[in-house]
Amino acid sequence: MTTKRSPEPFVWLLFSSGGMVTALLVPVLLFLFGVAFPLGLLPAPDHAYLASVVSHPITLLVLFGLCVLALFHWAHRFRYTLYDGLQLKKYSVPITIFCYGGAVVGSIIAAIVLLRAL
Amino acid sequence: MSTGNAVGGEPPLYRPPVSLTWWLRNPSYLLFVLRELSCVFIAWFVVYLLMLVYAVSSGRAAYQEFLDLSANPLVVILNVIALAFVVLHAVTWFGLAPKAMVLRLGALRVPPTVILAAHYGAWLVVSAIVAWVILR
Amino acid sequence: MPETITMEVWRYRPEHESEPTWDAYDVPLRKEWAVLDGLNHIKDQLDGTLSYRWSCRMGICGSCGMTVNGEPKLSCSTFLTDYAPGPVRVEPMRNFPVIRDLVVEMGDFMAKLPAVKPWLVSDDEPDEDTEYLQTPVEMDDYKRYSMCINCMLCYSACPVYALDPDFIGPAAIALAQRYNLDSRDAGAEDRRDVLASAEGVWACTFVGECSVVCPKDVDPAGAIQRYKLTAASKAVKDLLLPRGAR
Amino acid sequence: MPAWHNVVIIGGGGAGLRAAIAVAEANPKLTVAIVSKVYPMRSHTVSAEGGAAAVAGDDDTFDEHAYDTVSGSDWLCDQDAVEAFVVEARKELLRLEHWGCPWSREQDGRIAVRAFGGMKKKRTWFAADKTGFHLLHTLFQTALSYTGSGRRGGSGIVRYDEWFVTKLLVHDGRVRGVVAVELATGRVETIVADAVIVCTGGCGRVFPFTTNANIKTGDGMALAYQAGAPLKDMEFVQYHPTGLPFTGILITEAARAEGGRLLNKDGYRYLQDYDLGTPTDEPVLRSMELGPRDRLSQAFVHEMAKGRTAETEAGHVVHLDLRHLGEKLIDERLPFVRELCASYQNIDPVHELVPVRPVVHYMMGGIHTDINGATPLTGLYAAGEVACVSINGANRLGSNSLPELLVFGARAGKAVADFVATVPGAATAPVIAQGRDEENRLRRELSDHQHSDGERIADIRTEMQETMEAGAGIYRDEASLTKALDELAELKTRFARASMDDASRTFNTELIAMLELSGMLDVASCIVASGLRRKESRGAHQRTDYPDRNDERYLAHSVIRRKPDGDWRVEYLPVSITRWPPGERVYGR
Ligand SMILES: Cc1cc2nc3c(=O)[nH]c(=O)nc-3n(C[C@H](O)[C@H](O)[C@H](O)COP(=O)(O)OP(=O)(O)OC[C@H]3O[C@@H](n4cnc5c(N)ncnc54)[C@H](O)[C@@H]3O)c2cc1C
Ligand code: SF4
Ligand code: F3S
Ligand code: FES
Repeated sequence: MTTKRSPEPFVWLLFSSGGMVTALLVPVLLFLFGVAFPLGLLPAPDHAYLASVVSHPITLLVLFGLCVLALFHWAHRFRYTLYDGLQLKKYSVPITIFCYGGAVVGSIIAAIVLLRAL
Repeated sequence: MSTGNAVGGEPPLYRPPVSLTWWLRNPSYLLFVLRELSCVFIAWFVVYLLMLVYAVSSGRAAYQEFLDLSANPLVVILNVIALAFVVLHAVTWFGLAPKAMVLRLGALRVPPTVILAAHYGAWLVVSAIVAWVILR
Repeated sequence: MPETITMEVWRYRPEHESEPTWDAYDVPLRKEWAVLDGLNHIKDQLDGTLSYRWSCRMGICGSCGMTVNGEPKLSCSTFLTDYAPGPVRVEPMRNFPVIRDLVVEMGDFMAKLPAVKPWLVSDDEPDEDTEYLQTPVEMDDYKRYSMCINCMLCYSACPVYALDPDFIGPAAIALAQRYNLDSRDAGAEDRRDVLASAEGVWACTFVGECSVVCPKDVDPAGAIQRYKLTAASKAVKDLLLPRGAR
Repeated sequence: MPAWHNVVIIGGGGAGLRAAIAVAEANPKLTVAIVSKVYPMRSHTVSAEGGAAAVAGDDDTFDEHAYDTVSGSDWLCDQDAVEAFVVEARKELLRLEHWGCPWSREQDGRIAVRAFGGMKKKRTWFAADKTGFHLLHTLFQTALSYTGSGRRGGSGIVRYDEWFVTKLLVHDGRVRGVVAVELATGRVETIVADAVIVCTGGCGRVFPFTTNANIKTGDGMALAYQAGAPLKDMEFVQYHPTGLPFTGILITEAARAEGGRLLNKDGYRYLQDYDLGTPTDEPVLRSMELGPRDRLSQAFVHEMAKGRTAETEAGHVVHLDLRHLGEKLIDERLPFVRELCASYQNIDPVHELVPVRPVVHYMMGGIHTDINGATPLTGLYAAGEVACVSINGANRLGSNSLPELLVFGARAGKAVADFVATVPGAATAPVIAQGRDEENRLRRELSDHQHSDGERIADIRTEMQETMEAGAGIYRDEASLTKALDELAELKTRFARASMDDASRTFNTELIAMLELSGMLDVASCIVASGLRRKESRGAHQRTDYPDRNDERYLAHSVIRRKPDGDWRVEYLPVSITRWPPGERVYGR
């Protein structure tokens, strides 16, 4: 059956894992780096310490997972937002390519950036 | 079972049009659309995070440049909005989790409130660990 | 409490007009009166041409779904006094073609329902003098999904159904899950092709309004979400395990 | 081109669906059509709450179920039918279980049973207090599998959803089809068939205050009567003792079976004054609140005469007390009762008394059939509440009706499958011609009533209902019945001149109401005429001028038949007695 081979369950799994990981991790990260440090609510960590944390393989692995899953989470949700919110389902092929293609490209970029930090 | 209803010269059905702004019709639809839009801010966060890592791995000066950029009022405003959306995402995500999950302990079904509480607990613990690692 | 309340009723008479109109009627406002009682008063005393469906007037037959002040409701268990001083706006359920006045065409659901095989599929039926054993705990797994009265309120609340009429929809999926989760049933594989298709669970973006408006607390949104998890793990298993080992 | 099916079933309620499945199972080659004025799952079976009776436990026997049914019926039922019924009831309920019905269970996984009025043993199977709902949806969903593409294959069951049958077509003394209107389009269609099964349910709506749904207008009884088939035991109309005032919504007998008590306005368990036993804390089978419905409803009338009922805006009431049962039991076993009380009476039975009064609930009489659902008119069968086999006699026991519609629905289905295999194909031309006549009649009716100087349909209906309550209520006598009969005759004349607002073809519910009222006036007349002839009191038929049962003259079924001139004739048929000679009905002792 065609349906059993549909990629939908896999992209949904990526979307869901992405949803969970981002829900757990992103609020605190965004709060610290996007709001608290810039506004001086908390002192920003100094470069040496942060570089040591960032270059740690475990950190990089976690960040890589976070980036990939978050991007696929975006891709899936954004695709449906365009379908439903803007009623663009008739353009589903280009939309699908744009969203998941974007996630793949983003993941590659993330890999490059993160490897550079190693 | 099939139905015997056949079509003939029947009076036309009225098909109500779906407006492009259907999601403004009711507050919960609006909330739904906002929730879905949170994904855009998650994508922004990935970009922001990669900029940070890139800066940190490029040396002290680049890191400082990043800090300056992040203190730009426009960027701060963007991040505050993004934070709001990300929190909306987290709250709705945890709120829906008990629906998909049915856990059993022996004969007892774990009540949805417990599952919900567990998610919030995990959120708290993860956030604490991340903050501890960064701020130590 | 005022003596009367104005009911604004959406009218569509295909033999006379090609666009819907509104008619307003004043009906007595009594504390026991449901919106349906108001409509019956109009039909019996004021205007015999108003058409709508109803039967049990006790919230169990599922005939009387309408849009009351913008919300999907069973008109027999929605009370006029809750809308005092009025006016109360009564429209047909949304997302369906309208046959006339408050009567919608629900043939689409009736055609989709058999596709999800909402009946017990069993490999070995017990002999005619014994029952399948099923403990209250096992029954609890599916009981909630068996409470659906097919009232269609969930369809009228679901924006995905409005946009994509091929979507199988909340109630039909909940009914499929009602059997999938029944310890006596062996038909989950048979239902999978349809449920796990693009028009099945994957079309749902978890708006959740279906569960909010459901008068019988069926929670179709939960049913769909649970099935997504099931379908996804099945798909992963299919991918990992060689055919023969499944 | 008219439609054709081997079998046409009118009605998609419990009886109709069961019959359709039985036909499809008996002979998969036959085509079966279900013609129903509402979508099958909207049928009134959906409202049944309490449960379905059949022998379940080891301590129970078929004979005991049969005896309770026979004595409950005041010996007016046919005992051969009852004996077959009790055996097959169990099979049918198990069958339903195999089809997925979510019967409530014991901890060990076996089916649970509860007590019910007039039953000496616990034998009422239940699905919480939504038994009819689960039963109907299970049947409907199972019926969906009997289709060309469904699992069970065969020629399949075809549905005409929201089609209203207006006439049975009879040619050469044999029923050959029906004429029906499609509600959505107003199209009139002749459906030719080798046999027709009427499963249209009861006629509670001829009374003003009823638990019955809007669709229960006795159409099938009127269709059969007009086609020349006799109606049996029409004088026996059951009042249920506990309906909510104003709406008439039923509070199931299960509420009393679980231990609910009836109190008058002084908080006194008044049933003890009416030979129904002595009050105990725990419910006792066949005693007090678990007495039969006729006796409980009659006790209410006496209590009201003594001035011991409470007066409300919606008339006199007594109180049903469930408070001592506790929240847990109520939520587990009577959740729908709590839901209904909250929604429609704005009270919580966990903490408050529930006001109740007797309300018209069920029709014991109906189309006269034999034990296989066959009527005296060749090719016409009937099952369910519309039929009178009879297992209910002068008073039906609660929870016997759901198994009845399964048992006799299945029997009728099998019998029809056999019948159509043997009958010769007959000419359809005269049948189609009759269908055309009916179509013309309907068109005439629609235009004849299109004027504005007549009375409203609804007003005539209301008057008919009041007439029935006043003349043929819980207690009747010669004078009240005669008066009612005269009034009904006058209403028929006025009805002929009534006016309608709606001239359109599309979903014209006023037209349907008009056709229903026309049938109800016939059914109401049959109830009153049969009641007038039965000069005794038995079960639900209580004549104040003849307060005693008279077995010598009236241990017999009344049968009313339409004469060609439009008048009627009442005759009597013997009751079949196999093992239980008439005795006294004893409760609470
Ligand atoms: C509130 C309530 C509670 C009850 N509780 C119990 C209980 O606990 N236990 C028990 O044993 N019994 C109970 N009963 C009785 C029992 O529910 C009914 O007797 C039984 O359901 C009748 O089923 P049926 O199949 O004969 O008819 P219905 O279910 O009434 O179906 C009639 C069908 O006929 C169709 N129809 C009618 N007229 C036409 C027409 N002109 N053209 C086309 N189609 C037509 C309708 O569309 C419908 O599909 C209860 C009854 C009520 C009112
Ligand atoms: S799931 Fe709920 S809202 Fe939807 S049809 Fe069933 S009862 Fe109605
Ligand atoms: S409202 Fe619709 S989108 Fe899904 S959760 Fe319910 S079916
Ligand atoms: S009339 Fe039956 S649900 Fe409202």
